[in-house]
Amino acid sequence: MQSWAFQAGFEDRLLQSLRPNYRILAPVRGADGVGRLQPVRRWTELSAGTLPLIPLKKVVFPPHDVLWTLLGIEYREPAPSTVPVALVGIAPCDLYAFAYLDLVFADDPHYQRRRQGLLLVGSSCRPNAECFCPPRREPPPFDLFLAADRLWVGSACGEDMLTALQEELSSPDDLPLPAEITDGQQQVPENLEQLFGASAGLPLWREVGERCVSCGACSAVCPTCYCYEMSDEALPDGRVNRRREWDNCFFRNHALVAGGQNFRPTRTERLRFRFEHKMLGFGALRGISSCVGCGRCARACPVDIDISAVLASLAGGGKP
Amino acid sequence: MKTISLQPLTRVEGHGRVEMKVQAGRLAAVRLVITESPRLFEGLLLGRSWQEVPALVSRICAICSGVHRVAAASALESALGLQIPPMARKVRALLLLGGHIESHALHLFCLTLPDLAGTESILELLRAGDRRAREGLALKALGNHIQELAGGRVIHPVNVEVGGVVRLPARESLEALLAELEEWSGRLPSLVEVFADHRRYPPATPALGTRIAVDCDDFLLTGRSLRFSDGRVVAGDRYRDVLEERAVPWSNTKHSRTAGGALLAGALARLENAAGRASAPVLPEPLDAGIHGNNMAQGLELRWALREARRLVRELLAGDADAPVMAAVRPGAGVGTCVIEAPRGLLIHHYALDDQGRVAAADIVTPTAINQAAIEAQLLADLQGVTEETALTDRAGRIVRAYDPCISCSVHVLRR
Amino acid sequence: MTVAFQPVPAVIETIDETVADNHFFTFRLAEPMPVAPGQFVELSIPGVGAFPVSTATHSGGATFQACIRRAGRVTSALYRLGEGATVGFRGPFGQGFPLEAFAGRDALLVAGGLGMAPLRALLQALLEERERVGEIILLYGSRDPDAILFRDELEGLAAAGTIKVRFSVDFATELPWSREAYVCRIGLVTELLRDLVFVPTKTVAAVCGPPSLYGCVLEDLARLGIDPERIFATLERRMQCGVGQCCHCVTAGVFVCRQGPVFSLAELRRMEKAI
Amino acid sequence: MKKLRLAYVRFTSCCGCQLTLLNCEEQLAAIDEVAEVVYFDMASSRMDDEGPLDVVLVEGSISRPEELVELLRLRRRAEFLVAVGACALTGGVNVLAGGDRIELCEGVYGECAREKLTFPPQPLCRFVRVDLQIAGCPPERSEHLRLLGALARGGLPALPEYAVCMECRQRENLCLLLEAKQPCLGPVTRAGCNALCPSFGAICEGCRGPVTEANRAEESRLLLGLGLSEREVRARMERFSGVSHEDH
Ligand SMILES: Cc1cc2nc3c(=O)[nH]c(=O)nc-3n(C[C@H](O)[C@H](O)[C@H](O)COP(=O)(O)OP(=O)(O)OC[C@H]3O[C@@H](n4cnc5c(N)ncnc54)[C@H](O)[C@@H]3O)c2cc1C
Ligand code: SF4
Ligand code: SF4
Ligand code: SF4
Repeated sequence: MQSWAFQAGFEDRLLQSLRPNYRILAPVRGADGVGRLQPVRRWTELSAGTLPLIPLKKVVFPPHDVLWTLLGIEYREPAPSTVPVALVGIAPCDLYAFAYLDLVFADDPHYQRRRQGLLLVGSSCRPNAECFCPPRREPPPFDLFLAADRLWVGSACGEDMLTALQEELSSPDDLPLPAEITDGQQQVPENLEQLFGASAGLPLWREVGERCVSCGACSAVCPTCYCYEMSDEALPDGRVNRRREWDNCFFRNHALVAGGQNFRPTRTERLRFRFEHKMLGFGALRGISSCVGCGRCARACPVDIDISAVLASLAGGGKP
Repeated sequence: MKTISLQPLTRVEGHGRVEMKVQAGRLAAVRLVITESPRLFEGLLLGRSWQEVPALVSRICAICSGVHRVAAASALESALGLQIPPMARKVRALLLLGGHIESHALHLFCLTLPDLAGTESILELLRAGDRRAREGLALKALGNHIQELAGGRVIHPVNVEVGGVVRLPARESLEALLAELEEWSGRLPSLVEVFADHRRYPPATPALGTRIAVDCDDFLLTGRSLRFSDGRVVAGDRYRDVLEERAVPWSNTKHSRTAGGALLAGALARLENAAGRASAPVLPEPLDAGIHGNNMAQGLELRWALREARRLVRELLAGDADAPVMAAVRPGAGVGTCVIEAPRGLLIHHYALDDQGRVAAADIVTPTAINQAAIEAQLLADLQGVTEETALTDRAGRIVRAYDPCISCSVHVLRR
Repeated sequence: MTVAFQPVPAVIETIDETVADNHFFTFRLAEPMPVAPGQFVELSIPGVGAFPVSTATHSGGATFQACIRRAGRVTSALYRLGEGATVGFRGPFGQGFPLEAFAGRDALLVAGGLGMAPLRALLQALLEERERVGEIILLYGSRDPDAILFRDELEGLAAAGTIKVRFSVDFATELPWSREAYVCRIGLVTELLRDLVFVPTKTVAAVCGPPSLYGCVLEDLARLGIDPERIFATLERRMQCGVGQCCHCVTAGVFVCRQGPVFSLAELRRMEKAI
Repeated sequence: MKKLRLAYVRFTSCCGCQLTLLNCEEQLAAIDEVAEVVYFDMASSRMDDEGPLDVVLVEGSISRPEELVELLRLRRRAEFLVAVGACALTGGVNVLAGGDRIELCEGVYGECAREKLTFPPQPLCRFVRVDLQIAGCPPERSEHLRLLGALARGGLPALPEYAVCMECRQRENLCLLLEAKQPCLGPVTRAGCNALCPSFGAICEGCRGPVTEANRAEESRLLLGLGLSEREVRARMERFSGVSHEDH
């Protein structure tokens, strides 16, 4: 992969060159300690490699997205935003999340409309005790990736970005991304599908099921959770908005149908469903784990339910 | 003898009716019957921790929820011997002003304006494109916006706790509010003009009742003592020495009176009692509208409240954003009283806490309970000579409305 | 293909109220939308919501016909709209019944309650090329005689000898009626299977009904000798998007809305908790 | 479109729900377009024509025989009866006044207590079928607007069935329970307010009542873990959960 060395101060000039054409968002840790995606002007404002509490999916798949508005008898698409977004200082796991969502929403016009204009500038991170990235075969999707004093080019668009900044760059080379990004920290058991299939009766699920309060935090903060609910908002002025809203497989009515039949009636079943989705994937994506190892869900869970611990427990025979 | 009854009372907050006994073509007796069910807040507060009180008492009444919450917190702070940080005091004052603006705008434009225009409700006025109705609603929205900023939510604000407030409003929102307030200052006088015109009100006798209001050096909604128009000034915590309460069989609200007879609380009483104070709005003289002068007074107070809110927002902006807003609370025994001005008049909260900080006694006196005797007397006085039945009920409704009564508050008079 | 979220407007053309709370609606669409038997659409009442519904007819797509039960919030709103009201359609979604599997074989259709609606579409498709299939047998259980859907039509087909029909009802105040061409019994639809004469190895079965029906019937059919690859059922799950995104319908990792709702018993056996 | 015939009535409560509708200042004119306000005594002097209603919104709990009679009458008149606010749904804070009601009444009214025939406040669902429950103390303006908008389109709106935390997280707030160690009731409280209080920085006091299948046991454990006494935990969790805790 094409890589260049850069000098001190390059990051700011990169931001400067992006500014005319992009709305630049980057993870910024607020005064309250919460990381959020926020507009930045200078590199020092951003907390590169920090994981914003609500992940990047909100940019391409907002929590409350209007799919259409009905005015009288006329359906209207939401007006596309004119300024494309550049996400800067993004940690590798959050970039990997895009790889997954891109597959899920390959045919989705609302996702694609936002995704196509998106510029991704990755940034290496320092994994901490709560992360557990799996090993990867492929590099994540990105346009540019910055690590220490080198950058990598991941797309034609990224390459274009550099033309104006050529003078700042030196020692071009064909290099892979730094190993710590692709090596990962946690091994996933080979026979996970089998382990999972045989796990239905294990005490593990009952135990976590009893603790879970169905608050939904874990899915809200998960960079690859994408269940949604469609709901209509009709207003007295006659407007109707059909909205796509983040849903959550923990909620009681996720698999409830009219008449009261619930296909996942207990919290235990719903919890197991979530882990099945995370670890094994659904539909055409069966076999692709969507857990990028960011550790957000464990941090956000009020009762300390931790997917990596669940995984370890599964591998170790299912003791809680 | 014939009883003419105005039922239900409409465009007031709460359920009640007016019963008028007509004898030989003359109005002989009037009763304000408050049918609203009592919610027995005393049974609810007794034994509960001091921490729970503010949130619970705000549920006494939605329109006055902010002032109830502030009153409870202040009374408990005085019971616990607490001083709250100055910035917290300002946030609370801003919340009260927001409530004042919202409540007065609601009363004047949604409840009273239809009387002046001869419609059933503000909806007809909006339909007809009435500018005053529209702008009055915008003013009401401004009051709500202030309450939201200072209180965290419009009704039953969450920002006020015993010891201070949870947080300061964000700087950007204060700045935006200031701009909004500036913009209003030009518009307001002409908007409330309609309420200052005494020809728009029915003929009236002078407003009855000894005026009672919180006494303070300047014109404010909070203070330490009570001032009567007969010249008496009484420390707030001695309120029981001067206010008597009497349950009456026909009403779920107890009557408050003073040795001198009926009492009048509210905007009119406030302005009359504060006459001569530097920043007190000045009532026109002579005031030919009787109790309807309360609407005029509310209009004047709106202008005052907007000015005052501007001052407070500037002070909050100038203040230290990192200054503490919550004092540490050491729970214990104590007795505390707060006298405060709700939009519709004097409100008193009084609590005794046991050594664990649990409520041992609670007493709340609300403005409408204070006004009830005056309302009945005023009805009797103003409606003498009115014989036609619809005129009688119509006029009675307007008189009751002039007090801006808050009936859901009134039935929660507590006494233990 | 990109997913379309905007509904195609449609007008309620007629409402047949023969069966209480299971009215038969005909909608006329602004753009044709051919829906194969077993497939479904999402019917929107803008401002209220949307729900999945199967086609009850095999038609060209200029109209859509469905039997819709008044089940909850959105379906009740539909009942409140009258003829002439505008609704919207998204679709068609899912995999329908594999019609080619019926070619040259006998067809055994087992319906419970509202499950008759999608099977009626299948039946129409089979009847369109009647000569391509052998015998067609319909077993149809309802709550009571008044709840039988398409009763006149089915009795007519039976009387003409085009298909064989057997009804069952859970309750009846009078003795069930039976004619030469068809019988009706009191009891569960499964009981109709007991003395049914048919050639299992030559038969393709299609079953549609409430989840409780599947619990007994599907494996019974297999035990009687029908190849599990040729026993089809449609699964009901909560559905919203219809395109394998929203995840409500997922069962054993499978998007029922997309890979189903029609599955063979062989497939269902591989899916944990499908039945 | 035919206008909805609408009434908004109130029983034992604080007026907050009705006031919330009046607080939709900017939308009042639009509301007037879709609804014919047949009865709403707080805002209008129009006399009830006693005719059939498309929808009646009911604020407050039932605590007097007259209120019960009126409620039953409204149920007969209205196609949809919508319970609005904590008092109507569970009894709200009204039910917290435990103890002997007669004694309490006498404490307040002395001699006159006997003439005031009231009983402990009850939620509407004790007496009538409720078609929709709009939670909150008070509920949000947006909920009133969505209700009227959906009714004008022929049906009832969908309401969230999950906990406040879901909304709170989406708003990217600092979690008061986890990070600030404050007794937030978000995990057991039904959403719909867009996490109003935590977004302001104040804990959720649970004013929208318990979410379906609320995990009360686990929430209690969390609150006890913050150092609250059992009595405090109970008091906080009961404030808006009404009399019955049958559902866990
Ligand atoms: C593939 C398929 C075909 C169907 N065909 C028919 C049919 O031909 N006729 C008919 O009457 N019914 C059919 N149903 C069932 C019908 O979709 C439900 O009765 C309907 O969704 C109930 O919606 P509601 O809003 O009235 O009920 P509520 O209980 O208020 O449901 C609220 C929402 O939940 C979802 N939901 C609830 N129940 C179901 C359900 N059973 N299946 C899917 N989503 C549900 C919907 O999005 C619905 O709008 C079918 C369901 C599926 C999955
Ligand atoms: S964050 Fe924890 S408690 Fe909340 S839904 Fe997820 S697993 Fe359950
Ligand atoms: S602050 Fe409260 S509502 Fe928000 S996530 Fe934390 S527990 Fe939930
Ligand atoms: S956050 Fe909690 S207390 Fe605040 S409005 Fe919402 S439900 Fe009520």
